[in-house]
Amino acid sequence: MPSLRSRLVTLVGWLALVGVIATVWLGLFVTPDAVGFPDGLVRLLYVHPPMAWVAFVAYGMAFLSSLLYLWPRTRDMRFDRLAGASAEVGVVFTGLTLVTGSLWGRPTWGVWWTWDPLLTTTALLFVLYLGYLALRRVPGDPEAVAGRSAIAALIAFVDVPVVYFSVSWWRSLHQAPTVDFTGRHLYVHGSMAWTMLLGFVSFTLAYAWMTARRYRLASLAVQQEDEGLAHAIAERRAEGRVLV
Amino acid sequence: MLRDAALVAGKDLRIELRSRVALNQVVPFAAAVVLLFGLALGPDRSVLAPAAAGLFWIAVLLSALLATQRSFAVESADGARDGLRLSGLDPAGIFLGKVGAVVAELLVLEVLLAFGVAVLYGAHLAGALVLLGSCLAASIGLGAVGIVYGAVASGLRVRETLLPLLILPVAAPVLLGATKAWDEALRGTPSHALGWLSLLAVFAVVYVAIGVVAFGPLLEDA
Amino acid sequence: MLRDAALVAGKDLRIELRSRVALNQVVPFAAAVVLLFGLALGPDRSVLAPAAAGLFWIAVLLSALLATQRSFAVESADGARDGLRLSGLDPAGIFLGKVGAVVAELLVLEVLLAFGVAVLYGAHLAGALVLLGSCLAASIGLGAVGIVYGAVASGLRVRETLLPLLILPVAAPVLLGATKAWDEALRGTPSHALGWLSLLAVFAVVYVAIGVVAFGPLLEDA
Amino acid sequence: MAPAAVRLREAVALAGHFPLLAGVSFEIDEGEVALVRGPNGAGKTSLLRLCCGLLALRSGEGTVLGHDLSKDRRGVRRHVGLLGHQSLLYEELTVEENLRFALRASGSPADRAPAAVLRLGLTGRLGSTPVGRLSAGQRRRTALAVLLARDPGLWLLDEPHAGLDQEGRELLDELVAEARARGRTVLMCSHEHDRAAALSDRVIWMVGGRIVKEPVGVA
Amino acid sequence: MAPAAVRLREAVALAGHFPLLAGVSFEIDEGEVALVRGPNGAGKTSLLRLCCGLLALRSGEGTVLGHDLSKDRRGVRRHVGLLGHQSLLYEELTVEENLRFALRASGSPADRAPAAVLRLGLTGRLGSTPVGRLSAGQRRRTALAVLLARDPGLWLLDEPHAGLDQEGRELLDELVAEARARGRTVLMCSHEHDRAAALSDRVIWMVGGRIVKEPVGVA
Ligand code: HEM
Ligand SMILES: Nc1ncnc2c1ncn2[C@@H]1O[C@H](COP(=O)(O)OP(=O)(O)OP(=O)(O)O)[C@@H](O)[C@H]1O
Ligand SMILES: Nc1ncnc2c1ncn2[C@@H]1O[C@H](COP(=O)(O)OP(=O)(O)OP(=O)(O)O)[C@@H](O)[C@H]1O
Ligand SMILES: [Mg+2]
Ligand SMILES: [Mg+2]
Repeated sequence: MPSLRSRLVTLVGWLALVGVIATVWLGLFVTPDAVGFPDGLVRLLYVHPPMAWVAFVAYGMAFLSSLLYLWPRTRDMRFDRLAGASAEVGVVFTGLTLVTGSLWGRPTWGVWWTWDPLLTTTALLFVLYLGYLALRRVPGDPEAVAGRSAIAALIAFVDVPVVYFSVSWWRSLHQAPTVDFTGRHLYVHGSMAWTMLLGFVSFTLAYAWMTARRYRLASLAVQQEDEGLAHAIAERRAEGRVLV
Repeated sequence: MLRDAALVAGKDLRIELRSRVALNQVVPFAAAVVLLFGLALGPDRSVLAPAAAGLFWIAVLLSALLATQRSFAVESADGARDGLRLSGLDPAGIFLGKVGAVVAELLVLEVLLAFGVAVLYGAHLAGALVLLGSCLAASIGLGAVGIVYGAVASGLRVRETLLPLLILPVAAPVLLGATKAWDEALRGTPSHALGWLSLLAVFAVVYVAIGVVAFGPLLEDA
Repeated sequence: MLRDAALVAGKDLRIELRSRVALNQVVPFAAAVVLLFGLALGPDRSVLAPAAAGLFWIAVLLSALLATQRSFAVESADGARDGLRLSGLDPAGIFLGKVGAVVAELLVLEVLLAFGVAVLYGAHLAGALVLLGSCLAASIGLGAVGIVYGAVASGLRVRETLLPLLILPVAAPVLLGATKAWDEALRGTPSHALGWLSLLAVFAVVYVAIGVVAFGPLLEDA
Repeated sequence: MAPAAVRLREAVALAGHFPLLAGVSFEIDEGEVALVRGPNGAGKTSLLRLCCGLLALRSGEGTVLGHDLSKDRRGVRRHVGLLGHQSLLYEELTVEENLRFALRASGSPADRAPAAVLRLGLTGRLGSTPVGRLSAGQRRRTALAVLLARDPGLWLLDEPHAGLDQEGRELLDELVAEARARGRTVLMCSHEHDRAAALSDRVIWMVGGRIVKEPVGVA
Repeated sequence: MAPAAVRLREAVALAGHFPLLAGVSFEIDEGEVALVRGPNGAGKTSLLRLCCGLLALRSGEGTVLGHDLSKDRRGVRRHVGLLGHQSLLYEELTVEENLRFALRASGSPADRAPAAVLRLGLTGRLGSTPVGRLSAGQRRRTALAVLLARDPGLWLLDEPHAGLDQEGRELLDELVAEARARGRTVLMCSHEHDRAAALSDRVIWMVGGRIVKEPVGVA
């Protein structure tokens, strides 16, 4: 009999799936074309910003759970697992943001990539959390790994707002360089607004589902280890006998 | 805590004075970075002139990386973590002491390296203040991040490769802020640099604060 | 000699496959270098577009540095030189084996990193051949220089700082040649790149030759 | 009743998934000299590392000189000295500088340094030699000098005789006996059983990460 | 007359300006087991490092198994095996992989590995453990297994007993005796004189980087 929690996760998964399908359908067939965008490319509006948003949410969650892990009263390995799971999903969505952004940039700007500060810092964020994941993968005592990863997550996340502030600052100083986020001045109305909202909600649900699944997987691995531990201890305690 | 910091900084600087690694190896390395990368990015002046500040700060960033690695290499090699943990010193003190030593080394490096750049571009006095201020703030920020991650990576067999990967992306705001501040100062509009300068200061404060708080758990956790 | 080289390369690559350091740490590091330079040099396209090849090769150069450090870190840490000397292997074989392993790692890195660049600039097929050729030649050159100096620095307490200083200036011609070759290839004039390509090939041959000859005395001398 | 200097209850410590210590319980009284014996890989070094707070307790309980091993590892470390396989000295600094730094770092009076240096025969040229240039035994002597000068409440000695010459071994025995007379507790592991057993009040046998009553096999 | 396995004449070796060896002359015949004794810092480790070609001869002459120490250090190294303070193994590779690599590198038949592993008790879990995770004694045993499998003409043992447990010590003694029976030459230094002297044909006393007739002080 699946537990209440796992049923909830399954429900969230289905909702996310339906939501994403609905977003795509609305985006492709219902919402109008916008002026200034070559054939229907505005439709990326319904997936690209939600993906970027989800990435931030994921990193924020990794930050929060790392903080909770480090705080002595709430120290718990579950927060460590949550941080890892969330950061992993965040990296996936940062990657998707980069890909959809590039796909969008090619027709709108004529290039796949440009050294716009926002783009560059998004890519840096991607690498930053790849580093965090690499650190997590370095083997060691679980608590030691959790401790150092948590601190790395703190530092990494402090970077996120700083980078984004400095980017807006940069813009105000320089005026927008050769690149202009046309989309930012887009007048969003009616069905477009609803579709965008739906996009945000369903991608957030997708995030929740993925993180929960990843967390569950990590928990299972730990559980397996814990069960293995009794065996390992028994084996270790028997070492002497073998030696005789 | 401050007594411990002074003790650690004194020890690190004494080792540095004796081995002269910063002066004989890191400074030439920084110079090589500026020259080489200038070359690689094109001998075209139109490319290089606006990029001078950027190059300078990249060289500083890479040198900070080396200084951090060195800072943990002088701790008893593979036993660095064990040694620091058994020393009985206050972790926050260790952190501040090591940051202090690295910042001192970086400042010397920056002065030497900047001398050339500043002379070439004839910065004004007001500019010089901004240059100095951003050097100080940026060095503290880099030093703090470096020492925290240095402790994270110390004792791991993969530290040579892990440490650069960890430090580089996090240092991006410092690089950005310092480059911009220098840009403005060199261009003769130091007042525009104040925003960037405060960004650097915020950054330095935040990272030093994180380091002071986090260094304990970092060393404690087995 | 070749048997020894295969043995050493096999051992190094086996360690690499087990630890995945090159893939999980060096590749993201290279990406971080590219991005940071992009940030430091400013969003101005006129600066960056012609510098793309330079950026790529700077990232490769710094990654080669890490790969070299790693290549000697996996030898028995402080005893790296002693271990290699007592192994009974032909020094030239050790050299070729270690270079082979580093080159293999660098090539993987370059393919991953170049993929982006090549797509971004839509290089032609003729260009692709030049790109590949220069990757191969430059990697061999960088690997050879790196391993020679890695052996020089191995066992020294200051290797973390000395090695970058030694490698950087010597790698300058490789950096320059590879950047030029890529520039031409990306600009759609691969035929102009042939001169640079042969420069790279000459360097690779010369450095490998020096390494094969010098590695023995280098290890011998206490 | 005097409080136990070291008290472990079902202590488990892991390295990855491997149980270094698989449930260890014992007590050492203050002022006692205890010798841990057992075959290679028994977990002796792990036990000492646990007792100085370098290894985390995965389950079970432990106190060292009244400090809890799970909650107050810093407190533990301040009152414990380890002479381990690695000497944990600064290679670039001289013997005297190392000693001075260690004493100041642990808040011990600096005037104990000269006596310790003298006692271990590290005067003259050796005193001003960077530790990186010392021979294995001289380095060991330096680490021992640091321990002697700090004179912590609990001495943890991991194969202390290794590397020391004949005179050094006798000196070590004297130092342990004197520490005992001063009321210090000593927990030591050694494969030189004759010498070490003569020093000790008690022998603890280990094998397979746990404590056994009797020697097992040819330990 | 059988050729001397090791022959040194007024050998001087430096570290910087410091004379590690200040004029050492002696001969060891093939098949002999010689023990070097002396206080810490006497130059024993330096002597062994000279004999395996890791340390350069500054002046004087030396041959090892017929190879000249100044001209043919590679030749020397191929026929010599060192068990030193550092184990010189690859931490990331397992015991078996290390052994296989060492054998292939020195051109010895690979089929000797299983016997050596078995002899040193490194079978089962230990055989497939990365060397970086072994205990001090297990690591030492691995280094010894490499030496045994290579079975070079000259065995250089630098405090070989250190870190080995009781059984390991006895095993080492057996291995040395067997090597001697096979005609190998052994040059060893050790502070465990009783055990080491029982193994040896001859004792060489050192102090201050040179050889002395009689023990000086409490060496
Ligand atoms: C590789 C290229 C791109 C990357 C890495 C990227 C990244 C991002 C990120 C991180 C955000 C969230 C920023 C924020 O909320 O402040 C975002 C939002 C957005 N992006 Fe992109 N983007 C890329 C290309 C594009 C292109 C080509 C367009 C359209 C022409 C575009 C349109 C938008 C819009 C409309 C938003 C939402 C506006 C907002 O919330 O401020 N992006 N993008
Ligand atoms: N690089 C160096 N510079 C100066 N002196 C050195 C250097 N290396 C070693 N020494 C000195 O050389 C002497 C001999 O060292 P060696 O390691 O050979 O001694 P040993 O007989 O093996 O001693 P132990 O019994 O302690 O192992 C020591 O006094 C040491 O201080
Ligand atoms: N990181 C690790 N992963 C797995 N096993 C480990 C690890 N570290 C140590 N071990 C194992 O733990 C066991 C105990 O090691 P420990 O160093 O405590 O032994 P010891 O009693 O000190 O042995 P010795 O007499 O050889 O010094 C050994 O079998 C070793 O292989
Ligand atoms: Mg041990
Ligand atoms: Mg010695």
